[in-house]
Amino acid sequence: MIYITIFIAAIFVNNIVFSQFLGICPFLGVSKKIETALGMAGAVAFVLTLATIVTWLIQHYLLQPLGLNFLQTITFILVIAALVQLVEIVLKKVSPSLYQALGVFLPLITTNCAILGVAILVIQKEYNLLESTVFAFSTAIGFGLALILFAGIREQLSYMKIPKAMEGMPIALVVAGLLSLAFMGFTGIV
Amino acid sequence: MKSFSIGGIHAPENKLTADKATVTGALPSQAVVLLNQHLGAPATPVVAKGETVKTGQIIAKASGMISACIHAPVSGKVLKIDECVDASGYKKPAIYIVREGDEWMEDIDRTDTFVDRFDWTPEQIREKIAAAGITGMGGAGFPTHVKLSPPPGKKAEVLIVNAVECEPYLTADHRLMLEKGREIVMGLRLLMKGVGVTRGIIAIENNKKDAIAYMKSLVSADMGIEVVALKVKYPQGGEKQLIDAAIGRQVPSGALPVDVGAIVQNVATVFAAYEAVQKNKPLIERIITVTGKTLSAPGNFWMRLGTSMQEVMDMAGGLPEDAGKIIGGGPMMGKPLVSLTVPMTKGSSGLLVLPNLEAPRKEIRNCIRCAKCVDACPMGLEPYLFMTLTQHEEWDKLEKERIMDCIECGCCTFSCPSTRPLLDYLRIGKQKVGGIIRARNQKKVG
Amino acid sequence: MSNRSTAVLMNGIIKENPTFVLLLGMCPTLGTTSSAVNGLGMGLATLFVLVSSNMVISAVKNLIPDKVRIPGFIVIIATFVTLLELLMKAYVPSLYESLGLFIPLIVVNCIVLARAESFASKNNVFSSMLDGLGMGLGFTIALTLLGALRELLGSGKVFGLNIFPEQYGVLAFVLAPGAFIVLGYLIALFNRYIKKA
Amino acid sequence: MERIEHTGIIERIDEKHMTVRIQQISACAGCHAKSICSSADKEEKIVDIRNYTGTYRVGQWVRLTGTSSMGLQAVLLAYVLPLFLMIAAMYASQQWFFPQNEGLSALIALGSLAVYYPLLYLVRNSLQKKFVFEVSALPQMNEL
Amino acid sequence: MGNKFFVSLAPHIHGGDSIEKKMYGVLIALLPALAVSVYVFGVGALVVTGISVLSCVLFEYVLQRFVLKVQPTVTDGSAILTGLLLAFNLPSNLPFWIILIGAMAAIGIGKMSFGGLGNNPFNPAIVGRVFLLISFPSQMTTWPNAFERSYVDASTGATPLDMVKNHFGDLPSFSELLMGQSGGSLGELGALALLLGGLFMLYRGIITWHIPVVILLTAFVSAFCFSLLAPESFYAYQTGSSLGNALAYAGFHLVSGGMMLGAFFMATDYVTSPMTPRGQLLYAFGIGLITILIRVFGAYPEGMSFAIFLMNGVTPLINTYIKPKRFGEVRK
Amino acid sequence: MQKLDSTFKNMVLSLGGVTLIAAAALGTVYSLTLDPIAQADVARQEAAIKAVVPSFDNAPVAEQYRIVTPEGDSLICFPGKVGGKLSGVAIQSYTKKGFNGVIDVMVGLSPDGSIVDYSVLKHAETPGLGSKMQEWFRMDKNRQSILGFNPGEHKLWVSKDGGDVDAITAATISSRAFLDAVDRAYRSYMASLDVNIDARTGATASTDSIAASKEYEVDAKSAATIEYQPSEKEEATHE
Amino acid sequence: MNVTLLAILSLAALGIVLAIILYVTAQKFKVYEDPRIDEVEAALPGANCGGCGFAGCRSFAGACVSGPNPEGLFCPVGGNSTMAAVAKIMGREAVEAAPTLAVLRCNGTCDLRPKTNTYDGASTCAIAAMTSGGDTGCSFGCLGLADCCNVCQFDALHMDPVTGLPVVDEDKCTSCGACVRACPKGLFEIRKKGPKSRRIFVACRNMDKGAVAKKSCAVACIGCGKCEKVCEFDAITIANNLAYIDADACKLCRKCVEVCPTNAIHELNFPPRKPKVTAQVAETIN
Ligand SMILES: Cc1cc2nc3c(=O)[nH]c(=O)nc-3n(C[C@H](O)[C@H](O)[C@H](O)COP(=O)(O)O)c2cc1C
Ligand SMILES: Cc1cc2nc3c(=O)[nH]c(=O)nc-3n(C[C@H](O)[C@H](O)[C@H](O)COP(=O)(O)O)c2cc1C
Ligand SMILES: Cc1cc2nc3c(=O)[nH]c(=O)nc-3n(C[C@H](O)[C@H](O)[C@H](O)COP(=O)(O)O)c2cc1C
Ligand SMILES: Cc1cc2nc3c(=O)[nH]c(=O)nc-3n(C[C@H](O)[C@H](O)[C@H](O)CO)c2cc1C
Ligand code: SF4
Ligand code: SF4
Ligand code: SF4
Ligand code: SF4
Ligand code: FES
Repeated sequence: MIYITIFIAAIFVNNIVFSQFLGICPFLGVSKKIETALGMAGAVAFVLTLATIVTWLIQHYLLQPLGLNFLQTITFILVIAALVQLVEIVLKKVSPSLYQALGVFLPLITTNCAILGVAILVIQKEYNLLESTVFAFSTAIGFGLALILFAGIREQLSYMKIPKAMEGMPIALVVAGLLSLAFMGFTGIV
Repeated sequence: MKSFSIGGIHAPENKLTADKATVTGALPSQAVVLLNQHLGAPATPVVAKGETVKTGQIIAKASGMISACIHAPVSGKVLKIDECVDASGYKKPAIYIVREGDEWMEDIDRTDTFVDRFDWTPEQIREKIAAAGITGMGGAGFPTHVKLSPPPGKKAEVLIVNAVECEPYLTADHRLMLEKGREIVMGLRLLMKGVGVTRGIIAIENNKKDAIAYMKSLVSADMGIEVVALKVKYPQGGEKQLIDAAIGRQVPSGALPVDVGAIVQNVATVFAAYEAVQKNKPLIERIITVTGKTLSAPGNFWMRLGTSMQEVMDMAGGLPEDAGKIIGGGPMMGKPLVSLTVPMTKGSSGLLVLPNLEAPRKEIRNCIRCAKCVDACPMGLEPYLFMTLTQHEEWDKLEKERIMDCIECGCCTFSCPSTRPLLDYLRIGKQKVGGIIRARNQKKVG
Repeated sequence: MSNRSTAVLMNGIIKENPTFVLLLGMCPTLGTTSSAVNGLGMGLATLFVLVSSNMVISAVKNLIPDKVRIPGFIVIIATFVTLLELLMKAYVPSLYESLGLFIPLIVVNCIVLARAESFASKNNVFSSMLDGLGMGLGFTIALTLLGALRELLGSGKVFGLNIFPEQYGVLAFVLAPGAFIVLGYLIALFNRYIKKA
Repeated sequence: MERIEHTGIIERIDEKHMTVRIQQISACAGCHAKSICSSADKEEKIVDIRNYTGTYRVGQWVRLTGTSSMGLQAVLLAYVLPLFLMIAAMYASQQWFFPQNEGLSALIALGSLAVYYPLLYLVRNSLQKKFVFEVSALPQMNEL
Repeated sequence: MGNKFFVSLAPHIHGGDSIEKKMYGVLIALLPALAVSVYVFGVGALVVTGISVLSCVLFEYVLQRFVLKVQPTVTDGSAILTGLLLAFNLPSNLPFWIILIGAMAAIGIGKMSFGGLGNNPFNPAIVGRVFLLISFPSQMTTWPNAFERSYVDASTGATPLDMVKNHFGDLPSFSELLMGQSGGSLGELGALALLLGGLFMLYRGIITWHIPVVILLTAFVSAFCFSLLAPESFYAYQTGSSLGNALAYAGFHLVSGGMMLGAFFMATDYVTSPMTPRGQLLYAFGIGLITILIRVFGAYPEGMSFAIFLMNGVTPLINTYIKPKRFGEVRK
Repeated sequence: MQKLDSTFKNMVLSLGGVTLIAAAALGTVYSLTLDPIAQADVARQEAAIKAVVPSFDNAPVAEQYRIVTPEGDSLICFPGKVGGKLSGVAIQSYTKKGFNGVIDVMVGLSPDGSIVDYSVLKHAETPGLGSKMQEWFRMDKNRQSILGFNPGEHKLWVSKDGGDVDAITAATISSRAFLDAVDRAYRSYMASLDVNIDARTGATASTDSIAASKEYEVDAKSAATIEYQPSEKEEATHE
Repeated sequence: MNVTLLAILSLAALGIVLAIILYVTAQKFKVYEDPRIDEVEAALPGANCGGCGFAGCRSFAGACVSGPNPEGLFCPVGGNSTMAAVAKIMGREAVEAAPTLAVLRCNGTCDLRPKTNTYDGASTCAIAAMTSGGDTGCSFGCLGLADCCNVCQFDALHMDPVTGLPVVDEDKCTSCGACVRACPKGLFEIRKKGPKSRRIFVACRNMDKGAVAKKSCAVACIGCGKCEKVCEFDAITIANNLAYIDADACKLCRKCVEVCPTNAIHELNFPPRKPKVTAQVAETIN
């Protein structure tokens, strides 16, 4: 039950983009086309979950026992950066063609607030491992949902004549604002 | 009542001339015979400047697979072979004949007697049709003999006579059925024999009850022909829609009617086939409906091809004062004419004059995404999307959204509450995408 | 100040304003501007990290081989962020509370690393400091402006001072949607009037 | 299906196989902030092309075309499947095998990746057939 | 050459449909409901409607004329409609300045930012309503009682949905709900009058059945299921049997709150709903379900606006992936 | 100076060096700020306590202990004393029933359990609605104020549900939640008295107030095992 | 100090592990990129207009760097100065290309080419061209619906409301060729700029016979051949009733301009002539 609560809350009620304000850069940046958005969503979900598991381990088996909580930020960011590189190396080794197809399709997400943010959040919320994982995964789904909805709207808007001053980022932000307004409807659902 | 299954509209019918018996028009003083009155390669002239020709004499030969012969519609002297502005507004090659008298080729049977000879072989039928230069008279102008010889491996099962005349205003086919019913049935039987099918359907829209009754009275079960009444809905005359309505089969995207076993021919084509086979008469005249709400004497006229639209118009009492737009054909599919100097061709089924009040288009407004165009499209397409994609030059997407399926029926533009010129843009899109596809295919071949 | 210095400084404030032009560091921009004070606080915190990391990086740029450049920079930046965290916790705990998660996230704020990469690693310490200052000020100004505007529209106050009665405040502006919407219009205005000029 | 296009430069050609270097990773290419963005790396990517037709020379600029469905499939194989595997492994371990030991569960979850990717490695040949790019020459000035 | 004819490509005739015909058609369809709310709330209803419509039209005019610098198109009726529908979503005693803010949000943020009619991804009236709801929750959730027919100083009460949500009060009877004799926003009452308007629009071909019917159906079925699954946690009419209770509960949801207004008038907005019938079915299903989810589990007693708002956001995706039935598509 | 080449040795050395220095710097600053941070923490808590407990001359933060709630978890209790005599307690309570998540409230109770004051520590209620609880329940208007209430004698729930307190206009949910938090503090406190007359604090709970808490008897019993937990600094707040 | 020590140890360990990972990554991934590509790209105007025949400025930069021979590589937007800069980066000699410019080969202004119809369709030349030959008698001339102006990225084309023809702004035109591709009537030509920007060309594409052409437009080229005869440098050819002046052969002597009976030949940027001849033509075009 608690997992379902975490799941729903992270996707709808406290959507990472619309109410937590994390991962806004890729949200604004990789949302011009629906298909890239879809791909990005998948990639972020993986990296986010993986990074959360690893940082959770580090926090609970390294930092906390050693009393080095204050090194959280610096350790996490380094670990995440290394992790992403590692995944790249592995993928490249495993199947160069797969790796190529990815590279041509998506940018490499090294770090962004969403990943570091979630890693820190699960520590702050004192989630256990499974809760952390579910939270990370759900957050990523929430991110994907936001991204794909947003990409859909932006793709549609790209064919319309938007007032000059509002073109590009301003109108995208207004759309994001309105979506976040709509998401407020989920308040209290869990 | 049967009809096609997707989309369609019902425009005011305005069949002003439905009960006006056809009148044989005056012979023109000069005939301007365009060399490509059909789809495909223009015909090659076989007469020279100054030569004298007889009515019905061949003056240009088909050049290539898809092409058709052209015959002299009047007798007289070839004035010149030069260019002439046709309905597209551009200059096209044409043979100018100054009429002298009306002297016909001797082998043509000019009488009205009904001939019911039926001992032709299919080859003979097809040859005669090819020799008579018959092309589709329903609009597209596809050489009929080509259509009658389906590509190898494909087999036609049914021949459908397109007598729906779904365009508002036009009544040429309607009158033809009432006046030449017997000949049409005979023509159909000949065509069926020519392609080797045993089933024939004459499809007529329900706003021509008299024609339905009359045609029904002429066919009998042993001919394998049935007359089908269809609900009035535009564009029922579109080949794919008609097949759907008549036999309930949908021609898939990119396929030909024969792929579902059907061949469609316009009634006038069928009549022309009768005349070609039984009377040796090439296609040199046709019925044209001259109409318009403000015309003094609208009517249906037998006119020789090559007659200038000015003279055709004169038959109906001349151009009215308030003429705002002149259309060669019907109001949904017809071509706008820049002037009345344009000559008649094999496909000229109508000449319509819209008064000044109705002629201009309305202001273009934003698309309100009402989906009326989507609902109206008989091909299940999204015209609103095509227009924006064309404006943004997204040819790839247009192709993916199947713009090439558009039959240019105009239902979308007709329905749009924002009076957007959807079809205008669609045509650009089709042209560009078509070009891209052709280039790609060529590359593949080459 | 020399012309060049002014140019470097102004670059960050107007021409390449991180918020209005480059649209970087959007998360703190949106997440911490529910009031002018928070916006200012976040801006200053970022400014601190920008200036100090820019200076240090510019000073040690030759000691770090190219291929470990980025991680090296990250370590330096993260160090300053952690320093900042500790100091804020100790001396301005209430501000630290209200900025919350966004303080550690300064590490991943693109502006910081981007300036390290594209400016500090190529220029001398003084220019790098100026660059950090300019960028930081640009960011601070933008965040404060956004915060003040949202606070004003949302609760009738600016920096906690009542401008009009609170009951007329339009709450949506202090909530999440307001962040996006106000920023959207601010960028539109910026494009229209300032960037052109 | 929508196409993704890249321009790249031919690095090397063997018979029936060539290496093309593309310049900028897809989604970042059009980004206003690419010059200073750190979240996306700007390394160049090398793409191997097999079974191309036509004649090319080293150093020539060519257009690479793939479809975005290809990209999506790649994401599925590289990220989405292992993600689910990882979560499943963790759930199973926590729920059934080692409910008390979180550290172990985490390692098992990570370990599942160590199983997945080698599996992927085994099928790399069929992947190679799946993810193919088309090359086409870019118009040169004199051809215009 | 003489004559100068008009030259343009086929088709040369037009069906005569226009934006105005559609918009004013909807306006007419809304009149019965307006009459009911004036009957129930008196001047309050008129004042709120008047301010809302006027300010929407005014904002649209001013923004087009002076900010966007284009030819104003206020006569097309869409701004009037937005104003009217916005008013229908407000309590009848809302202070005028809040209405002005709502109109500004609807027209300014929701419509004109995107370039006006046809471009907006979200329903402007809903943008206005939700914006106000979030911004002025107390004013927006205190409604005058039925038959408190003044603009100011009406005594306030709960709406039927409130009562159901918070398990208190005497619910108005079904017939009262149908006839509009309950508290709530202007357009929340008189399910029958709204239905009448909806039927008029169906008859005139302004809307098709897909959206309203599926919304009502989905809402009914999902409310019924919830109530049946956990009878004790839902409060509505007591009929004796749990099946009867569930039916009553589901039925209650159909005729209360913004269900009718939303289903017939707001979810059907052309601009923000999907283009194809199949897409519309999916869209309507989403609205019905989300509405009930929010009503049942969410913090807000009413979920219609949010549901439409959210599904507006999904509409572009629906349009991208759900295509009309193509002619000739394989079917046996 | 020439830029270092990217050799393996250089890379490891350089990155190792950078991290070394960084760690040293951080470690130092960490040690230096350890005390100020702890002090800031205490100061913050003390401020909150001061706001809700009349006056004290002891160090409540240092003397904090945990009391068990009827639900089985624990709250932190800060005893305020004047001259060693209990002047009141501040109890850090919470509720999960808020409109938007958890609400933390510091509740000040007099030794007999009546409400002295309260202060909302953390909440995510809607500004302008739920957020009004900071002032609402201490305003002497209608039946809003809960100050001076003895929950044993008053019905500490909203009038809509038949209680003695008027809910915040249009924010009944938040009001219910808030009162739930206050109530939890009260019940836990009373239960702690019930079970164990606290020798440490030197307070003698009046029999009245214990009698008044009869309603909670069942709860109190279930929470009978109270543990004293000399608090540790690290274990600061309840999340 | 315990904590500090621990911190130092763990972080340094982390740092070293990271360094190793990165080292490996770097070995595997980094490819040598010719730094000159960046330099060249920086030297290019960055319009990404495609005028060079490549997909964008960077593609072009790549081609410049990698291509064995610089022939055929020219950025029309940046022109010779840019190419010189590029050549410098590459350590090569710049190949000078004669500066060019777009010219409009139609002179049928509203007053010289009477309307015969009212075009009523969508306002783009592409559709108008599809509908009919245009709303004047000349089916070769400008349709006046500004497709060309809309594609010009450099703001170099504007419709003149009086003449109804687009006007090329000589200072802004980069000869990117977008207009050439956009005009459905093929009215633009990228032409040598000529010394002092002086050019002579036939501002007409009408291929009708003389009489017909003359009837529809007062300044149409009627293919009379007078210019061809008068040209001493064989720069003029006549085909399909239309004269064409080869810019390379033309020596700018201006004789043809004088003899053209319909003023179809334009001369640009010449000093005013002794009164007498066609001052009016020069006006209408500029
Ligand atoms: C939208 C549309 C409407 C058409 N309407 C008719 C019509 O009313 N009558 C007709 O004979 N052909 C009509 N056609 C042409 C038919 O599709 C088809 O070309 C013709 O019936 C074939 O016969 P034909 O070769 O004898 O002309 C229409 C075509 C289209 C695309
Ligand atoms: C993390 C990240 C952030 C990005 N930020 C932006 C951005 O803020 N704005 C932008 O236009 N593109 C940004 N991009 C690039 C976009 O993903 C995308 O490539 C770009 O919008 C081009 O799309 P197009 O090919 O459809 O033009 C970003 C990319 C990444 C990976
Ligand atoms: C945007 C918005 C925010 C709200 N925030 C709160 C809140 O923070 N606390 C609360 O109790 N009710 C809040 N409500 C109101 C609840 O939805 C619900 O209507 C109310 O609590 C019912 O109580 P009432 O009987 O006092 O109106 C909010 C409503 C809206 C529209
Ligand atoms: C059937 C129908 C329903 C409409 N519903 C709404 C509505 O709910 N809200 C609104 O602002 N406008 C509505 N409009 C008007 C118009 O479509 C709307 O203002 C546009 O969204 C503005 O671009 C409606 C129009 C029609 C024809
Ligand atoms: S013209 Fe084409 S798109 Fe429009 S309705 Fe007809 S078939 Fe559909
Ligand atoms: S009919 Fe017109 S307004 Fe409606 S969707 Fe189609 S193009 Fe848009
Ligand atoms: S006028 Fe033509 S060639 Fe010149 S810049 Fe504009 S589009 Fe390019
Ligand atoms: S020059 Fe060509 S593109 Fe330009 S307005 Fe004339 S016809 Fe149109
Ligand atoms: S600041 Fe860039 S993703 Fe958050």
